[in-house]
Amino acid sequence: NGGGDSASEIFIASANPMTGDSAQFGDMKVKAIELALDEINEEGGIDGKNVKLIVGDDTGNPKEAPNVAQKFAGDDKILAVIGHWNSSCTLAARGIYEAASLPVITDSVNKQITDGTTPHMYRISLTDTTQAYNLAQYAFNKLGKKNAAILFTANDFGTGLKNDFTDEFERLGGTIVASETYFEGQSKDFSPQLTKIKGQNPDVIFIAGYYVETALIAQQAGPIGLDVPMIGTEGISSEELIKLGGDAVEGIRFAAFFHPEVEFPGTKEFVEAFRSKYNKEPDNYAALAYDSTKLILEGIKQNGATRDGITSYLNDVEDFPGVAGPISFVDNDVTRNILILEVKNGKIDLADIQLD
Amino acid sequence: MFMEQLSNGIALGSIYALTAIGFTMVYGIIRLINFAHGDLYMIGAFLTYTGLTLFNMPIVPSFLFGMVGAAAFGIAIAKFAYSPVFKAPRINLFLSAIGIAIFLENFAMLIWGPETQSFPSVINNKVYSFIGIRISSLQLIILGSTIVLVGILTYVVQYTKLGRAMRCVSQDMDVSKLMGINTDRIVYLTFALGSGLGAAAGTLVGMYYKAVYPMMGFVPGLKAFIAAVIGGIGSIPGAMLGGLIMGISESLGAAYISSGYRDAIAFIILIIILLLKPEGLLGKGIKEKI
Amino acid sequence: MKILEANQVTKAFGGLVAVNNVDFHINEGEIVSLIGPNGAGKTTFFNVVTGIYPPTSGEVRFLGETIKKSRPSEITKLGIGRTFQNIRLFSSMTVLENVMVGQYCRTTSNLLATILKTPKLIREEKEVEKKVMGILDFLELTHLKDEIAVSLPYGYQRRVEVARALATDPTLLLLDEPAAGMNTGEKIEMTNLIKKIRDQGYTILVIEHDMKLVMGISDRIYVLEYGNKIAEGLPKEIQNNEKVIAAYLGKGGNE
Amino acid sequence: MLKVKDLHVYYGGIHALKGLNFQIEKGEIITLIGSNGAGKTSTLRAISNLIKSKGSIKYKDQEINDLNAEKIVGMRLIQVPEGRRIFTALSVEENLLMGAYLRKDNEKIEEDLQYVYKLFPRLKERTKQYGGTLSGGEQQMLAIGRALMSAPELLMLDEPSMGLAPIVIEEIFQAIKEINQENGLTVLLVEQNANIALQTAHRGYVIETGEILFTGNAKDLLHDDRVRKAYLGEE
Amino acid sequence: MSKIIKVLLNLALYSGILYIGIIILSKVFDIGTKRFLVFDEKKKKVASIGFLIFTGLIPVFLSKNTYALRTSILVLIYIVLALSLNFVLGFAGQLSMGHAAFYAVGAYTTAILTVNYNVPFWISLIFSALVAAIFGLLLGIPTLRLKGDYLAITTIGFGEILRLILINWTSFTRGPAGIPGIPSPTIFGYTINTNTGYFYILYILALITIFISHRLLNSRLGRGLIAIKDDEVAAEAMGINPTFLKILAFVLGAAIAGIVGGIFASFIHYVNPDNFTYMESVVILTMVVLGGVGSIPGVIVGATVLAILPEALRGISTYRYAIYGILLAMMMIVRPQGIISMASLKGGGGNENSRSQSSN
Ligand SMILES: Nc1ncnc2c1ncn2[C@@H]1O[C@H](COP(=O)(O)OP(=O)(O)OP(=O)(O)O)[C@@H](O)[C@H]1O
Ligand SMILES: Nc1ncnc2c1ncn2[C@@H]1O[C@H](COP(=O)(O)OP(=O)(O)OP(=O)(O)O)[C@@H](O)[C@H]1O
Ligand SMILES: [Mg+2]
Ligand SMILES: [Mg+2]
Repeated sequence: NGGGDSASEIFIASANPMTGDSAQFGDMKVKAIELALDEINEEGGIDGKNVKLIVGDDTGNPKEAPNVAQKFAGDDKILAVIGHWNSSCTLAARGIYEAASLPVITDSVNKQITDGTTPHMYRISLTDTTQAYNLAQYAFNKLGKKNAAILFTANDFGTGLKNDFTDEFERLGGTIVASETYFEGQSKDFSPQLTKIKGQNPDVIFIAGYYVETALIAQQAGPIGLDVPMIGTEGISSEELIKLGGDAVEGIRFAAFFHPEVEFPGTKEFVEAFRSKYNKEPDNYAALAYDSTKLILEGIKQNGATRDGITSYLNDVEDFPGVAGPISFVDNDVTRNILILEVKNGKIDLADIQLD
Repeated sequence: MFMEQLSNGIALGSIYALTAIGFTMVYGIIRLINFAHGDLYMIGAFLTYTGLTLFNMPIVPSFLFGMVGAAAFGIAIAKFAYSPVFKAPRINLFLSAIGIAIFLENFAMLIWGPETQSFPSVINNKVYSFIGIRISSLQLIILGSTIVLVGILTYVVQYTKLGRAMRCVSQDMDVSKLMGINTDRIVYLTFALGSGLGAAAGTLVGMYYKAVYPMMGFVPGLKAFIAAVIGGIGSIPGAMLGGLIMGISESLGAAYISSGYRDAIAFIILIIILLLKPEGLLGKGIKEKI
Repeated sequence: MKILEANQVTKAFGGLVAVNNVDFHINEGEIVSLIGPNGAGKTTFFNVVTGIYPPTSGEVRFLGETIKKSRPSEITKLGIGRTFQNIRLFSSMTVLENVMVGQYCRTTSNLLATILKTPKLIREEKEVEKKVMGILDFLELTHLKDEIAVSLPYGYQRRVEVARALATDPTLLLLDEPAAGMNTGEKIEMTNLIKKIRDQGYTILVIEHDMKLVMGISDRIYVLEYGNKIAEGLPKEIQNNEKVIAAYLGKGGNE
Repeated sequence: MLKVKDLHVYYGGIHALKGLNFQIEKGEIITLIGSNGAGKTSTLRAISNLIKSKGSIKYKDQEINDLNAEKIVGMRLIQVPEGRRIFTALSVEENLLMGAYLRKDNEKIEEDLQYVYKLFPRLKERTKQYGGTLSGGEQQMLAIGRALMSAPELLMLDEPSMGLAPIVIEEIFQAIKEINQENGLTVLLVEQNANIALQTAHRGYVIETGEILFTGNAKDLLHDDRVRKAYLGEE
Repeated sequence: MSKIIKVLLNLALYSGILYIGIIILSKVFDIGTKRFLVFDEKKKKVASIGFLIFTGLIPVFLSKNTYALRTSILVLIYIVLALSLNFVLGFAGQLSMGHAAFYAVGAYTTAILTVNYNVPFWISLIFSALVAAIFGLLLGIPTLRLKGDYLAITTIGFGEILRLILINWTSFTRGPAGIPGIPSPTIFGYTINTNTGYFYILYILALITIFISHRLLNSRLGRGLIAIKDDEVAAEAMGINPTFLKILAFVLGAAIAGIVGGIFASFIHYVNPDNFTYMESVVILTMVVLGGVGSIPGVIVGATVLAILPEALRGISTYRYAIYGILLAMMMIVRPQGIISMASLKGGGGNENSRSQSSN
């Protein structure tokens, strides 16, 4: 590769953690993007041009992210970027993309990312606030819980969720009996936090974090004698949760944007292709990355291979048929529904009780 | 509640202690802060995991495979990365170790992938409880093996000829040679032992949390360092003491102060202890004769 | 005038009494030697005088004032310079730089002056250099000034140690085995050197095991054994003191 | 017993030994004298293979230039290094036992230990003290004692008299002579104190700037003008 | 299995290339230092001025390539950071592994003052220096009792505690969300918000830092510091008060790191605790050691190489850090004294039978 001259190729880029604590997430995303590109290239590319992916590793660190961004921004052949995964990275890098009018589709959830100052930044996932509100309502109204404990990861994702969940849950009339924190990728032992939470007698635990820690939390809760329902966000929506957590994660409910059985046009084919290519279950991030790629490719098809063309396509797109549901952007934020999933019999299923 | 937190602390502390033993032993003998210790711990856990899942071996051979494999890694590292630097200033050794640590983490990522893998349940982890204290069989195994290892290693280092030779090598390599000590062999042996112990710790912890992943050694490596220093770096019983102190203070700190400052508590204890006793709790401050 | 005076000085390490109730003094312009068997407490006595160890009991008076709980750097400033039994030169520095460090405590430029290179600093640096070059000349080290000090042969390293101590402008100079590791010829040179230094107006206290050197330069001699002072007096007296011969000199001491 | 031929040592750009030649017969005491920086220590370090050297070193008819240092020790070629270099964090007794590291004859070891204590009563008083806190002279005694514990056949001493009290120096050299006479110990003595060295030794070599200047019978050297002038400080 | 072989082959290939690179570079630098050393003062001056002009024109050369220009800004940031650590490590010989903490303090001071209190950038930068200096003073204190490894772990602890405070004290620091929207500085009414502008601000700061290092090194205080590094006991016996000098080194190093932190905050307009992890301290430390502890040109080269290297390796993304690790270990073996060591500047050099062997 690399031999082809650039005029006959089209480049898009993806910036994600490829090494370090969160490398697994970047890995999933890149797999999905490559799947989408393979599909189009097998069909002969766009106007006979192959589409290629350039991967940048931000290591999940906001210090690295701007360097990656600058590299992409300064590279005229790159037309669009998918990423960054960490909100802190997206926040650190967005100014650079903006200055280069380079469209970016991110799945970071921090609400500030789409605060109106960076019109080239699109979010394909829902903000932390939206998720937290919905989950608070779900816990209070649908599950009838009144005393919640929160375990949140000490990054912007976790703290944002914690704050918003607290606000909404208390507004609804519930009580937050405990808020404990931990460090993603570093904390392995949760027994002090869980013991403390147990002392406060919550009737539900909200875990604002990712699947690895959630699996550990669920496993460690049992021996401590803490037996209350747990709910979480899209951050734990992954088959890996079950692999890691085993029996302990039975019954956990969480928000998600994607489930293989919630079928939209193309969902089934995507899931099958992903499985057969990687021998893995696609997760939320994979689905969103796949959809992001498809969106960009469609933009190129329709408006030509330019940054501005893609941007204007994204501004105007309405109900694009994504594998995780139809996509439209309002003020750069996607509009989509939240699914509630549940671990049942060692499988992720749609929960019996859904949000309205 | 307090008793429960205390038992949480002891369980956690014995994990730190187990990790710190190998670390402190290597330090005691080569005066090397083996930053890669945590990563050898990770390699050991991954090798055991590979033995279990890929080669479908039973747990005991897998465990041995992990320990021996990590020991081999340890020897290779000692041979190629550390031995050539022994004569340079100490800080070079220090950085060489950091380089190796970075390498091992990323090497594991290349080989096993970045994601967390679930460690198969091989031991029926029963929970026993009495007077408000809960302890699981794996916690007992970890605590038990820590105590046994501390005993054995202390005996070897303090009272055997081999141990004396190890201590000599730590002080003056040239003169150790003049005593007829095969210093290379001592160094490799030390590393093999330290890495094997690290691997055992990594595997047990992997079993305990049912998870292995490339970055799993980073924090334990650092914690082992702190535990070793609290106890008096180079002192094997000190490593155990330091580990327990850290585990307990973290648990109680997380419970009664704030879980966000949990890791800071370990460091604050470290700093307080060092200011009161600069050579650590059981460390021997051998003053330089002027 | 008594430059240094020790009254009932004791230093114990745990149960081990390294220096025991020693009375001692040295007058201006004297060369006094401190001798005694290995482990008698001579170096320890130096370390007490220079503030490296606080005495367990007793007092040390320098120029009439009691030295109380001072740190070594302050004692050096008061005017006591020393060399070490195990040579301790600054390993990354040249001979010149090593000796210049000696002048540290006699200069005052602060950080701001250093950065701005004030005229005062320039003047000070010039003076330091002049002084240090003088000392190097005096000790015949000038031709080695740009060598890394620790790469020199032993004998020269000892000299650099002496030069460095002289550069602190001491009133009293303490030399701990200045001739150790030297051959006879070099020892003679060192003997002459010490005399020459004294003639410049310094007061000198020497620890040495080489009796030729000791007898050749000392005005008075103190003898320690197991921390106790077992004799003091003129060289002649010491040489014939039965106790000293038995404990220290042996039959060859008279050669 | 030891034959050194055309020995060269380099420290970076410094050519410290420039083709040294000398030899020692079994049962001899040989001394190497020379001024500071002449290359005496370098010679001993090269023989023990603590530093790299070029040339041939034959010990008991075997080429040892490429043998590991510890192998050479195993052949009972023992060195007391310059500057004491005892193990500071080991007790006096542990230091002494380290000398006997390669030995298996436990009874003989105990006997030798007592011999060393007899030779240096000071050490006996301090068996449990850390080596590092001994006085300079005590450390020197320990270094020599440690080497004696190795049951040497050829003992190389690098400035053993440094920092020792006159009476102790006398005792040590007396002891060296005794062991040499009674047990046939071969000795290579490096000394600054040329006087006592030549009085103790059978033969001597004079080394300057990395080369052997001349050699001879110890008695003769003691009266040789060149030696008297340069190393005995006589006009 | 085939995957393992592929990984190993790739690693061998990349490290082989790097190894050859290192060997060639070290030869070049050796010859360079030798040549440079025989220069007389006048030629040295000419060479330095030429170098200054050349480096000063970098933004002009790179005006088209924003990425390269950004990278050169990072290089300048790291040069200043490494030189500031060099005061502590290279001059005073104190092994500090928490240097990123001062950088963080500087960055957060500027961020909080400009964003929350609308303090003008330049004034907040002064505060960055002051606050960081105060922290330097605080961290200097343990060094009075601790040495070597003990000091190292204490400084790591200090850095981590600070980072945890940044994360947990959300009401003040906004915690893990970080502080966005840090403004650009203005000079005479012009707002400096281009890469070129930041380049020159940092360029001047780097020059000042080099200047201070140089003045210090060749002065009474510098000699005092190096004396402490070489032998603290002997230094005391020379009348040097190690307490004072060590703290001075910490305060000075911290203040400069604080300033560069403030500029960094403004440059990326966003600070986040993740910018200042323990690894960041390690990176700075590595630059100093790799370049040559205590040697000013060495530290500059070390910082430059290590700031560019991760960018240069970006192309082999997943192998990048594995290679970085190998390189680090390899450099310590191939060139333990650093790229341009202090000894080589004094005309000495390493050798295989080196001194450290012969002295205890
Ligand atoms: N820091 C210490 N801790 C314990 N014991 C010590 C310490 N320093 C010295 N000693 C002991 O105190 C005694 C006196 O030691 P010192 O060094 O003063 O002897 P010295 O007279 O200088 O002997 P030498 O002539 O051999 O140098 C010795 O027996 C030594 O072992
Ligand atoms: N490690 C080293 N690095 C550089 N030069 C060295 C080293 N060791 C010794 N030299 C040099 O080699 C030469 C011979 O040194 P050596 O130590 O063998 O002399 P020596 O005869 O033992 O002297 P002394 O009587 O002072 O012990 C000297 O010029 C010395 O400076
Ligand atoms: Mg002494
Ligand atoms: Mg010598």
